[in-house]
This record gives sequence, C-alpha cells and structure tokens, in this order.
Amino acid sequence: MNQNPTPQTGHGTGDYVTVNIGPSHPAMHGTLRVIALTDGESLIKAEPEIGYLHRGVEKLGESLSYHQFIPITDRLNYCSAIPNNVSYEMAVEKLMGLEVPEKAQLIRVIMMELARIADHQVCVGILGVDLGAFTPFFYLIIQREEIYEIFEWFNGARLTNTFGRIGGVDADLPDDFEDRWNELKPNVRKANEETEKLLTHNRIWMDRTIGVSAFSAEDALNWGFTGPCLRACGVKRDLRKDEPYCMYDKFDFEVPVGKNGDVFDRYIVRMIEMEQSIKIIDQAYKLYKEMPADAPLMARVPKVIKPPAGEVYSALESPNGELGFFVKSDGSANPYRIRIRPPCYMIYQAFPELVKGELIADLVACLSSLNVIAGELDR
Amino acid sequence: MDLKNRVEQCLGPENLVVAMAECQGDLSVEVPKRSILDVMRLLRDTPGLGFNFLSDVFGVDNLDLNKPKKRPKKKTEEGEGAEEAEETAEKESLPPRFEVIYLLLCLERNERLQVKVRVAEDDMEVDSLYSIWKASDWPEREAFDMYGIRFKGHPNLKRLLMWDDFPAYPLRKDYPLEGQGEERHLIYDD
Amino acid sequence: MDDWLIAIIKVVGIWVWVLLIAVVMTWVERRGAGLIQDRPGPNRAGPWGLFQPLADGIKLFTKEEIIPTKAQKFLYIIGPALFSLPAFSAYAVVPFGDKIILGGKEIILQVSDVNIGFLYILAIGSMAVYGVILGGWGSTNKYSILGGLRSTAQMVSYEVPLGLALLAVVFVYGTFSLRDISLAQQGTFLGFLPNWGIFKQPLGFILFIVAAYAEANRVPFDLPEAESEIVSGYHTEYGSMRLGLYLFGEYVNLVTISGTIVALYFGSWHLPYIDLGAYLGPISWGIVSFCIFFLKVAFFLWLFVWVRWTLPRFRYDQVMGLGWRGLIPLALFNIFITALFIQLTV
Amino acid sequence: MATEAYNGGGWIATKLEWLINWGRKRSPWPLPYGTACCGIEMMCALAAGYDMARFGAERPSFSPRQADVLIQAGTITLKMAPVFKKIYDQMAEPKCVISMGACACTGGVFRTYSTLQGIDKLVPVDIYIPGCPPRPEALLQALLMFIEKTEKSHPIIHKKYSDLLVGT
Repeated sequence: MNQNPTPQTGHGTGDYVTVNIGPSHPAMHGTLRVIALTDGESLIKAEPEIGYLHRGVEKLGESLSYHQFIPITDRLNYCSAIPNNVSYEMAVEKLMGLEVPEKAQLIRVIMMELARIADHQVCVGILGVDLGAFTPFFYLIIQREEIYEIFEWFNGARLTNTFGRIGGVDADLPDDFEDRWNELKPNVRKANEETEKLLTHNRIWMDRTIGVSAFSAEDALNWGFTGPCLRACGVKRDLRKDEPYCMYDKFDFEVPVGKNGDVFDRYIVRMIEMEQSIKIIDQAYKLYKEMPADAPLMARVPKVIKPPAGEVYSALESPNGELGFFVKSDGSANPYRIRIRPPCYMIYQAFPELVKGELIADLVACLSSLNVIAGELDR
Repeated sequence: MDLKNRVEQCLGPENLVVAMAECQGDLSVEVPKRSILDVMRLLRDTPGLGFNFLSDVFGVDNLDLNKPKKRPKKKTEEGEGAEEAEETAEKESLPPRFEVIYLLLCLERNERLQVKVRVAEDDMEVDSLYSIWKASDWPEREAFDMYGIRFKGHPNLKRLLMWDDFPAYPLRKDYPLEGQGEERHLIYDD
Repeated sequence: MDDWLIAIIKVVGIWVWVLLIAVVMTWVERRGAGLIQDRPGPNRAGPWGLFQPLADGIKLFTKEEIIPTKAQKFLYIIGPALFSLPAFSAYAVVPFGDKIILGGKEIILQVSDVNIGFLYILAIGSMAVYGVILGGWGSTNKYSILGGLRSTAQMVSYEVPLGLALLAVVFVYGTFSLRDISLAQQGTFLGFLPNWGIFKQPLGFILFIVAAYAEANRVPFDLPEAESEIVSGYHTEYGSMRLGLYLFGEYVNLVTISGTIVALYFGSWHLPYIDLGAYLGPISWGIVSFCIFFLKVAFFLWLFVWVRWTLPRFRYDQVMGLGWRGLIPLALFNIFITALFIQLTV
Repeated sequence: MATEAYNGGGWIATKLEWLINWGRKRSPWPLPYGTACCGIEMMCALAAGYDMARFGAERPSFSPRQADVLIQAGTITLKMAPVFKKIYDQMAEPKCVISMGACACTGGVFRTYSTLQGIDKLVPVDIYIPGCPPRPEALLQALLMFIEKTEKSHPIIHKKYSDLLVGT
C-alpha cells in the first residue's frame, strides 16, 4: 500500500512523510485515495486522488436510449438511488416539456424522502464507525433495512431501484403503505434517538467533531458546496425550498442550518433532516390520499423517446446536495451528451482546504462527514 | 425584466454575446473564448445579475452534430482518397468541434444561466476560472481529462479520473465506448 | 507436599486459568458486541459459538506465515513475543483468592506474594510497549510505525498517572503487596461503607481505571490500532499466529488489569458487610473466595467490552492532553489529599 | 509398493485435517473490498439484519495479511486493477476470493473503456455471486459455499500429485 516510500523533505520544520491512504483503506469508503504529507500526526497537505471507480457512465449514456439510462443512474449514488433516478427523469421530462401528474410527483416525493433518510442513516452510521463508535451504525442499519423492504416491495429491488419512468412512475403505492410507514416511523425515530444518546452529547464525540474541518460560508460557496455540507456552514439553501420541484412548495418543513461548518454541524444537520423528511412523507402521504384512486400516474409519453434537439439542466436536492443532470439531445433516440453534476464531487475537491492543518484522525472524520460516494464522484 | 434582456444588457455593449438560445426555460449564452474571464466577472459583479455560484463546468464534443447527416458510406476501394479530401474540406468549414459549458447560478434570485464557449480542435486552450471560482478546479481537470481541453492558468492541470499516462481522451465522440485496449499494459505486463 | 510442587501447580494453574479467561474473553467480546448491537454474533462454532476462539486459533496457527521482504526480520519476529510474554507473566503477583488449607498446609491463592508487587506489575506492564514499538518498527510499514509511535507515547504518558494512582493506594495501606492490601479491605469503613479501596480512593480509582484502559489500548484509547485511521496500526503487517499473539496478549492484559483493579479497589475476595470466611471451612472458603474474586474480575472484563461498543475513539492530541493536563495533575492532587488526610488522622 | 497402498491419510492425519478444516471454515475473516454498490449490500450483510458474524466472519480485516476471504464487492476499474492485484498478492494462504456482483464477475452493465471485465482476469476467483447487486442472503450463501469448499480441502494430505500442483 505504500507506493511512495521515499520521504519528501519539507520546507518547514523538517522531514515530512508521505502517507498513502487508500484506495483500499477502511475509512476510504471503497475507492477514495488521499495522499497525505504528514509531519508526525499532523497533515501538511492532503491531496485526494479520484477515478478509482470511474466506470464511464457518461460515455455509456450516449450509447443507451433514454429509458435504458435510468438503471445506470441507480449506480451513481448507491446509498440512495431514487433521487438519482428522479433527477435524470426530471431532466428528460424538462427536455421534452412533459407535465408529470401530481400523484406521480407525490409518490416520487415519498420515495425520495425515504431514500434521504436511508442515505443519512448510512452517512451518520459510517461517521460513527470511522470515529470508533460502532454501535450506532448497527442501530441505524436495522431501520435502513426496513426502508429497503419498502423499496423492495414497491419496485422489486433493495438498492438499485430503477424507480419511476420518464413522465411519471410506473406503479402506484401499494395499499398497505400506510401500515408499513406507521410501523417504520417510530422505529426510525427511535434509532435516531439512540444514536443521539450515544453520540451527540458524548464528550468524546464532541471533542472529535466540534471545530474539526470548519469551513466558512464564503469558502463553501466559492468551492461549490451544496446540500448538508453547505447548510452546515450556515447558508440556508435547499433546492426543495429555493427552486421547488415535485410539489415541494406545498409541504411545511424546515431547513436546518449549522454555524461553523464543522463535522459536528454536518452531523446535526443530517440528523435534523431525517426528522424533517419524516414530516414531509407524512404530509405527502396525506395529499396522496386525497387524490382519486384512478388519477393518472404517467404523462403521455411516446414509446420511443426522442426529445427535440436541445440541452437542458435540471437539478434536485439529493441527500448529498444539488444533483443535476445536463442532457443534450440531437433529436435521436439516444442522448447526445449526459453530464452528471454530482454533489460530492464539488465538495470533495475542497478536501485539501478542509483538512489543512488537522490531524490524520480528523482527515477520517472529515471525509466521512462529507459523505463522499465514489459512485457518483467518479461516475 | 427577464433574464435574457438583462444578460444582453450586461454583455451586449462590449460585444461579448455570440449567440443566445433558450431551451425549455434554460437560457444559454455563447461568448467568445478569449474573453471568458471578463464575461464571468461581469456576470458575477453586475448588480442585476449576480451569478455568484459556479455549478458546473464540462465539455461537449460536437463531432457528430457537425457531421452532415446521413452521409452515404462509400465502400469502394478507390473512393478513399477522395473521401479524405472531402473530409478535410468539410473540416475547414465546420464550426469548432468542442464546447465548454459553464453552469452559473444566482443564489439570490435562483436563476440559472448556461455560458458556452466554443473550442476549435487546433486551439484547445481556454482561460481557467480557478481565479474566480475554486469550484472549477476538478471540473476543468475532468474536461481536460475527457476531451483534452486545456485550461490556461489552472494550478494543477493533470488527469483526474483516468490514470496519468492514459493515451486518449475517452469522452470524445471518435473514441469507442469499449476503449482501445488500454487495459493491456496495466493488467498483463505486470 | 513440597513447596516447590505447590508453586509449580499454582503457576501452571493460574497460567491455564488466565489463558482460559482470555480465550473466553474473545468470545465474550464478540457475543457481547452482538448483544449490544442487536445481532446474534458468532454462534456456529460449537454451542453458542463458544468454540469460536478455538477456531480462530486453529486457523491462525495453520495460516501461511509471511515475513514482508522489507521488514527487519529480527524485530518483526521478536515483537509479538515481547508483547505477549509480559502479559502472561504479569498476573503472578495478583491474587485470585484468599487461601486454602490442604493437608494442614496453608496455601495462599496467589502465585507469589512479592512484597513489591506493585512495582513488579508496573515494570512488567511497561515491557509490553516494546513489543508494540518493535513490531510496528520492524514491519517497515508507515501505518505500523504510526501505530507503534502512538502506542509508545500513550503508554509512556499513562504510566505516570497509573503509577501515581497506585502511590496513593500505597499511602493508604502502607504496603506494596497486593495480598496485604486485599486483606486490609475487610470490614467496614466509616461504619457503613465496605472497607474497599474505592471508598478510600474514589478519585484514585477513576484515575487508575482510565489509565488502565489506555495502557491496555482499549476503546476509547485504541489509537495504536485505530482501524479507520491507520488500518490495524502496529500489527498491520502481521498475519498468522503472530497476529494471534498480539490479539491474545491484549486479552491477557485485560485479565491482569481487571484482577489488579479488584484487588486494589474492590475488596478482592471480600463481600460487603459479611465475612463468609468466618462461617465456611478452610477448603470451601478457599473455593468461595476464588469465585467471588473471579466474579468481580468478570464484571470488569465485561465493562471493557461494554465501553468498547459504546464510546467513540479519542484523537491523538486529546489522549495526550487528557494524560498530561488532566490525569497527572489530578493524580498529584490525589496524592496530596491522601497524604494530608493521613497526616491529619494518624 | 508402499505408495500404492497409501491412499488414505490414516487416522491421525485425517482427524488433524478435519480439525484444521473446521478451524478454517468457522473463522473466515473477510477483507471487505467494497468498491461500489455491492459494498453497501455487503455492509448490510455484516450488520444486524443478516449478520455474517454468525459464521465467524467477523472482524473485517482491512489489512490483507490478516484476512482469509477477499470479498470483492463492486466494480474494479482499470485504474484500480493493479491495486486490487496487489491486495490479493499480499494475502496469506489459504485465501479465498468471493466475487460479489455482476461488475466483479463480468463487468456488468459497465462495458466501457475504464472497467475491468471481470476480476477473474486478474485473480483466481473461488465463488461467484451473480446479481446487481446481490442480496445479502446471496453473500451468506457464498459463505456457506466457502464452508463446503473448505470441508473438502486437504490441508495436509495430497492424494494426487496434481493436487500438489493445482492446490485445493
């Protein structure tokens, strides 16, 4: 694992050592790699190297038809596939000028918020694991399994859901969704409470997270942060509020905002967002129930999708931040160019700034709190 | 006043607008390549616009779009030379092959704008936006990695997603999806 | 029976016993993790997975041994041995029961009642750090070296509060022998409390247990092998039984530490408010005292597991800060208070 | 001829073999090499709902020296391939590779310029798990297959010379 064994001589106090962290490293979430120049325990420089999971998704999209690309989007942010699907579908719908029926939009909201909860659960759990607290991870993952069961029973897959179609969704919510949700809701809350008990006011946890890799709001905007990481810096920006899509303007929810943009704030923002997501699902399901049972789920979409030539960009608030799809069409049945704007790509590029002057242990904490998912990072 | 007019008012007087287009509510403005930095500063600092957030930067290869459509493929052996000559003649008249698209966002008014720059194959250098938005760091590197578009003034312009000595630019339209066998030296020659 | 025969039986007996506890501890740790984390934990090998440590042991024994080409072979090989030997020998001065009278001969349940028992534990305990540092250094792996360095700094730092906390105990009881201290903990203190060390040295106990956790490299002080930061720390390059020695030595250390805690602060084999020794015969009291002592040790062993699956990990500078800025001043304060108290009361 | 008559292991050797196999099959410490989506499912298999630890597959060893089973969960890209090979080479015998998911087995949907079309181009794979991604149950089944495979192996006695050459 030490591919660069020769120590480099630093400019400052003495000899620095290059430590190659990753790509196979417990804290590197699969395929990330950080080349850290260290002075003992403290970091002089940490240079992330990415591309270890570059699978050519954008190129692949150019050879697939519009519908065929939906399953590929599952594999971007594999912690929460549904927002990826919906974001791509929204982009194509925008390109074609389709109006998605309200019922389908509500189903999308419900499923996306469930995915948000699942994503945040995994992020918080892994943050705990990386800081040495294993148990919250297990508590959260049990409830995540329940969410997976809802997904699975809704569209057949646990992880790679391939949710929805261009122009709407393919199936209605099953009849006993309400029962399942009512069963799940207190459990999710309970798991979150347990996690809060174990972590939030734990002195060690606070010492490890508060003030670690703090980032100012200006810097965050300059580096292109979005999502919980930006909100932790104190910028109240949430596409669900600012550029409402999928009827998000009809729901009453709060956007949690942090102060310092440190690991602790990111953690807290995620914890609160889970609670807000539960609120949104409740409201969306209430609206959904008011719809007639035979309301349409799909817009009128031709069998072979051939959008008119043009290029659009459409984004939504995925659990990680602004997930955008730029779709360029030349009028044929295959997209001409698909560009994915993954949220953690923009966040992770500021990593050297985030961990400047911190310790190796903080590097791990910072990385987990950013929730960098290699699938969407490298595409 | 809608966004299109405001952009025109801002950039028009200095002849910085090459073309403007609108697609499903997404406004895109094409600007000359050499003045991209000025344009960005103007767009960011003009009071009515205030595009203070760089959302994304990426390239597009217009090779297939520029091709005349439905050209019959001649299979005759003698015709090859003539075809080549035809192609070179076409190339000269074609619009520049690549585009760099910048997605801008105004946080105050939640407006989005696409700024486009055309890059010809023989002059693949664009000014880097790193001095204005650090967010353009990796996206520019990726555009370099995938298309070979060089960004002048970028502090660390090297390959991002592919390994360092990867011989091609994979997202170009003339690069096959399944690659050209670059795996070989990585896997088998060890 | 000859004295030397008794000594050998005691040595072998306690050795086997400590090993057995350590083996069961690995099982308890994994099943305990399961209990805390809402999952079954290993349950396939034998009844309730009880033979799991055995399976691990067999597997580690029969695994290929690799000595990395870049490793410094001598240090690499000697590391695990240096780590596990002190662990196995440190228990010698810790009692495991009162005494038993067999054939008219009084046998104290302790391998050796050395009159400098404390110093022996401190000296032997600090030997273990060589195993860690040499293993980490000899591996020639950056993670290992980092782990070894962390371990050294940590162990050296926490030796000081550990020693100071023990010093206060010596002030109170006026002896270095663990058996004498154990015997002195009978009866009541201030009329209503058991006469245990923890009530005489509450601050000292907290200092000792924190420092002991750090000495044993357990969560929240498991920095030398912090998995998410430096892979496996000092034993990253170790496989097969060499790894087994490191992992196993850790549990043996836990047994020693728990035994020391019980002997010093939790009244050894004494039950609160009742003196069973007065009611039972010499043989049965020997066995009962051993059981009482063992149950107390088991509680502290469980505490180690419990803490491990509850708390996050400290950061390096925080560990150092806690040691030098927190524990050492507190330990000095504790000594001062203890000395003052003794001066005033005697 | 003594060698001809010798076609079993004898009592001690077979029992020892049984014991070694028992130890190995009950303690498959995994090296969870989760690179992509399958990694999440592998996490689920490690976590409370499915709990791989029941089979002794606990203590995920990220150091290859300490692991017995390399669970390759997810895509291996060409950039990752040399690293992956190195990880495999660093593992100590006996080692087992579980190729989890379509990407690891064949490249899956990603038939592109940057994806390795199946890790068996690089390392010998013992157990393939199909699916994109496979369910955690499938990983558990793979562990059961590992147990079966271990039971059949001969750590001491090599009945044929070909066993010696190929390994078991």
